[in-house]
Amino acid sequence: MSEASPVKAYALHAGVIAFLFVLSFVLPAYYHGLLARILVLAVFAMGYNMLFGYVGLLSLGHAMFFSVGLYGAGLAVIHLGWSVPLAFLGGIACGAALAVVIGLLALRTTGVAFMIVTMMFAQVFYLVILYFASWTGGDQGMVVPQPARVLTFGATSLDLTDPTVRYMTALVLFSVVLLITLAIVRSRYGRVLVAIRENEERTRMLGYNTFSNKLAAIVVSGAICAASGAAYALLFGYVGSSFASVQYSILPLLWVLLGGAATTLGPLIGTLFMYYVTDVTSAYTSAYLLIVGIALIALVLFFPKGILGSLRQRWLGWLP
Amino acid sequence: MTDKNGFFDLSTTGLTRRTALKGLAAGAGLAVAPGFVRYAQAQSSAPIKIGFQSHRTGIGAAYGRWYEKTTAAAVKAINAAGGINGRQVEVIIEDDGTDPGRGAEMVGKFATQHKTDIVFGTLFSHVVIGSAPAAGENKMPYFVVSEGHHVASTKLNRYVFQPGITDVKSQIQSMAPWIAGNVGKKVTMIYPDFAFGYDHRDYLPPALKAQGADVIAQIAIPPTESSFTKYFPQIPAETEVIYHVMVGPAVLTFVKELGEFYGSNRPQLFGFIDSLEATDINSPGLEFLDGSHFWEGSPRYAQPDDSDAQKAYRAAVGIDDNGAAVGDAKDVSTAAHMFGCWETLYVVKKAMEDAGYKGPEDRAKLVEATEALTAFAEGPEHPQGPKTFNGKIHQCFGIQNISKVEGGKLKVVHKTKIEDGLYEAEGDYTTQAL
Amino acid sequence: MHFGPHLLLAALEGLVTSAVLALTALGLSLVFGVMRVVNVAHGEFFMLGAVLAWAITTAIGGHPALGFLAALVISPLIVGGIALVAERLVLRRLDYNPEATIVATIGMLYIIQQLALTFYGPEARPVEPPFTYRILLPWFGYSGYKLSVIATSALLLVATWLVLTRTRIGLVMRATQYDSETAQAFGIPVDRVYGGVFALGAVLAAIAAVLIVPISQAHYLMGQDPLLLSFIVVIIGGLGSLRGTIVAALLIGMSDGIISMFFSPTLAKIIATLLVAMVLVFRPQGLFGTAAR
Amino acid sequence: MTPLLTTKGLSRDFGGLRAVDNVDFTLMPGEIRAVIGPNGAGKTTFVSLLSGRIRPSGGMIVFDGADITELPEYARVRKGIAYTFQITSIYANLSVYANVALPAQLTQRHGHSPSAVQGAVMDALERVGLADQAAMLAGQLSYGHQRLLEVAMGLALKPRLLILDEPTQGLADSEIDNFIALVREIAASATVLLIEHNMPVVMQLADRITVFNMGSILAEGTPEAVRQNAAVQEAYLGSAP
Repeated sequence: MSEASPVKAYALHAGVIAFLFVLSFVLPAYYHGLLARILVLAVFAMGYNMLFGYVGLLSLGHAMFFSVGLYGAGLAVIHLGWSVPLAFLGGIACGAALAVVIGLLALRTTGVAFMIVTMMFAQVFYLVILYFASWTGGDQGMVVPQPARVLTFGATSLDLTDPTVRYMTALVLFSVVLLITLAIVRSRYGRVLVAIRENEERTRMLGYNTFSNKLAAIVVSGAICAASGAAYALLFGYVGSSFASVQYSILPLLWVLLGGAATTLGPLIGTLFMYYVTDVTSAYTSAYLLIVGIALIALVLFFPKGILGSLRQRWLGWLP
Repeated sequence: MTDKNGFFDLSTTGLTRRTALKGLAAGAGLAVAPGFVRYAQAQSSAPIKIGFQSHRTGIGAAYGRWYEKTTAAAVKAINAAGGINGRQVEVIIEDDGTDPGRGAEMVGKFATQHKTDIVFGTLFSHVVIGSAPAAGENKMPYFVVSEGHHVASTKLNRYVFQPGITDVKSQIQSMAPWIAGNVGKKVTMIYPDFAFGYDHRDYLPPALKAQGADVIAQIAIPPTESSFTKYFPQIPAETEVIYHVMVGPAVLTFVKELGEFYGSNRPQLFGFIDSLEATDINSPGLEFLDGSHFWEGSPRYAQPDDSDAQKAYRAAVGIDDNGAAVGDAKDVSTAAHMFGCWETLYVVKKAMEDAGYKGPEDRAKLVEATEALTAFAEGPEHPQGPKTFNGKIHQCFGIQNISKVEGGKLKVVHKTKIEDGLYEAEGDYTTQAL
Repeated sequence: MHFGPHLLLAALEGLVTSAVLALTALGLSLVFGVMRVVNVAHGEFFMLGAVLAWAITTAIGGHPALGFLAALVISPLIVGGIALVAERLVLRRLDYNPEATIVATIGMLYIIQQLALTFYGPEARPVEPPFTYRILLPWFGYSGYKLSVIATSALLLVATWLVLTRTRIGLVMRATQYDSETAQAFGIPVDRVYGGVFALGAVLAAIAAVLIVPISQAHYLMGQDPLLLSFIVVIIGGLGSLRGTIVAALLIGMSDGIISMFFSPTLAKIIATLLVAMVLVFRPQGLFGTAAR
Repeated sequence: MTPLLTTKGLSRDFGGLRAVDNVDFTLMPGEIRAVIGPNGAGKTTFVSLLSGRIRPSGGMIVFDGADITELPEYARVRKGIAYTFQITSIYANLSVYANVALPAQLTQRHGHSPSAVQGAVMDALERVGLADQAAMLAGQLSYGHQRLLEVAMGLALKPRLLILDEPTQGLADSEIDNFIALVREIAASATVLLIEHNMPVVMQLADRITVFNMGSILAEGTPEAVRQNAAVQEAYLGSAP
């Protein structure tokens, strides 16, 4: 199965990226702007999926990785005057560093304890943001000044606040992370991660250091989520503590479960679907949370493997 | 590739469906969404569309509802008097969930989907700050009714205005002389441990110092706290005044527990009514507040010396003499803040008329026209009182009320002067490009 | 205030927090222990209990004690009934799969919260305590009702303990918790036990909420903090350990009050959360549990 | 010739119970060694200590001249000690191919080409006769085939020592014959340590037999010698049902 039809898989991914590229020219302004945001958040979901979908580690604290990237990049611009690329890399580095620390501690636990420990570390991170309000802006957050949000290449400069530039930047980030995910999933390392999810002890007895592999997965996951957060700060110009709250730890879980855990495109589909449902229902009733709630229950009752997971199970076995 | 089309169909069908609905609405004159308030379209010209960013869900929901009521009343009054530039006003409401991320999305939605002329009405500071970049990027005039100091701090951008309600820094500054002169000179502050509280933490001590009074203790309480008694021992015994500014659903508990702690033998109390907005002052447990003082932006209870404008405003919004909804005495309004929605809309009207505003292409002119305003006279358009407006920092300054709790009502005992609350501008938005 | 009275006050406050927390967490712990279900909607059952208490006391009127007692009985029953329906309609059909139930209970959380917002409204509404008696200590006054909450909660915990250890129902529950397959083989209707336990968990949360609502008002978002704290208590106390849950509730409740005597409250919360996380990392079975099976 | 594996004073306690008691054991390269003994004699604990699944309470283990007592299990696997589980422990949700690819890619890490991994996987699957089922989900295999898959996973590690824990348990007689042939073939390239209850299998395969009883080695020798050993007979007849 895993060796089957790589051509089809690559073609599909290239097709999705091409399709998203074309969409930039045909979508009306509102959906264009919304999709740029969804692409950035889908990266967050992909980072989450790396750990939850492929390694089977259910974290309830990924808001901290998203927001460490958000603050890492945002505060570097606000307080240190860093340029956009430097701040972006800084955000990712913060995410990777935090992930190493959290991984070393949290991986001592498994199952429900892992869920709760990650949730508590995220809570600590959230409170730390509030505690250092003079630096972070506390619960109000801070604006990343518009003039600083420019990508400069020699003589040319790209204004990240321009809708097309923003969309294309988001698409580049999304595509790179999507292809990285695909490469990891199809690699030897990806096979080890899935093996850990399926049967950790057996994997150790086949010669793999499962702890270091899981740690590496957390770092990759944390770095991807931080990249999403950093991009969010730089593209949308706001850093705030609400992105570190429990809600933002649950959201990627929902997106991934909806789209299909352990599928490369599932995170995008899930994020898209969730935004779509919210957007449509909120136009008709302010009680859209009710409909989101019902949709969630219906999905787990009737499509327990998520949208792509169910497709893969029934028809498209080759889907990566 | 069929599967790919399959899942992207989601957005495309949605798109066509929405577009179709929009067409239907425009064609048949139907209201398709709640909050899509429509008025008889007598004019030949299209209505002016105001995007209302409302806290319908999330922690701000109690405020959002009254902000909507006041806005609806103001729009009704404006339309009845001929609208703005002869065009009717239409309000389109989107819920931001009291979340900054979603707030920014909604500003984008107003700009690109609803194509509103302005965005208006945000209360919670973090939503304002989170949405401000989106307003600036979309070059969308964004009129907030938040009372935070964020607009006047000039940390946001040229498209963000707060012309309908005085900011908290000014409010605090104008309270200090009265507190020092009438209540006591040794003040202990109790405030929420987040940005709203920090404004009080930072601005009150210097303001009191200037009046010869002192803050002798500052007690910050986390916003999620649901019980407060354990903090009270930190109040120094020599305290003459407890200055409290708690907000959120647990404030009633705060006052009740303070009552249990002190009994009748308490220091003087001075509070910001933010604590008890939308809450009946006669709720069980609040007897303890009798005789204490509150800041009020606009008085909740009808006062004997109310102007005709104030009376007309109260009638239009539908609140009775006790500040509750007409017909439902339990539904207490957020009177101290919501007047800002009314007044802001009239500022928008004035600025649009000054600018000769025709449509979104004139948004820059609207910004400049707003910045050119300097004062608003008391009257039906500004029932809370006269105000000055500083176009460089996009902030208005008005009088403040100090009310005493007497016999289960709030009675205004002092009105500050506008000058009491003026401070040095921290920057200048007008130097920014449009 | 001097250190001694300050400590006394912090301890009293801690006890009230602990008492309510113990009941709430016990509900979560039972569901968690017996069914292996992480009920994210547990806090919403708590909220529902408080909101219903407001509705019931308002409807009955008269002397506050009358309405309160009615609420104390009726509100948990309604909440339990709702939980039972949710369990039958959703959780059972998911076969109690851990991940699916998390998503489903998140869905329930949204639904219950939205319904409360729609029908009850966004305001915080007070419920009058059944009696108002202020106990006057030399250094400060204290609410008599709060002390009665501690006592009531203690009584209910003892009652629950008796049911769990001394009755057939308790035996059946413990057998199911220990090994549901074997229990099934011995003729225990595991399916019905699950339904009952889920309802019981919700009932305990609702009782806790009715007790606390005269102290801190009913509000549609009030379920979030109890959920988080209950999780912490259940984990620290060890899965399905009644004694552990109570000791952990005491520990968390008291430390919350006492740590905040020495540090700024936010810093106190950071330290406390970090400490609990470290306990979990280095003693994942909880402080009082035995190693996981 | 130097021994492939030796243990000195190897012990393991569980609570108050001494499951493995001061065992000195030597295994020569290339042999097929069977470990037998009554239930509870400590056989599985002993091989678990060798593979590193559990830690010894005392004593040392030397593999190929190096002390591996403190090495974690995955490092021992990389040194060439492969272990197949007594209770089948395959990845039921993955394909048969993926099950074997995991160990195969470990030994092919320097070849690094996907085709090298593929070759190693198919080679291992052909040796156990599962090549045709490569695309199936492992969980859908019959029990006997799952046992063979276990062995294939061990083979793909290209071990120097393959530990088989009751490999014929649950196999049909016809499958056992094939299995005996398979182990003989494996023994050409690896040392085999076999825990087995099925005496005919042991007698056919083993070069030498080690008999465990009560956590210690009761006897050791050629099949013939062990069969004649009075102590062994007593242990078996005394405890066997």
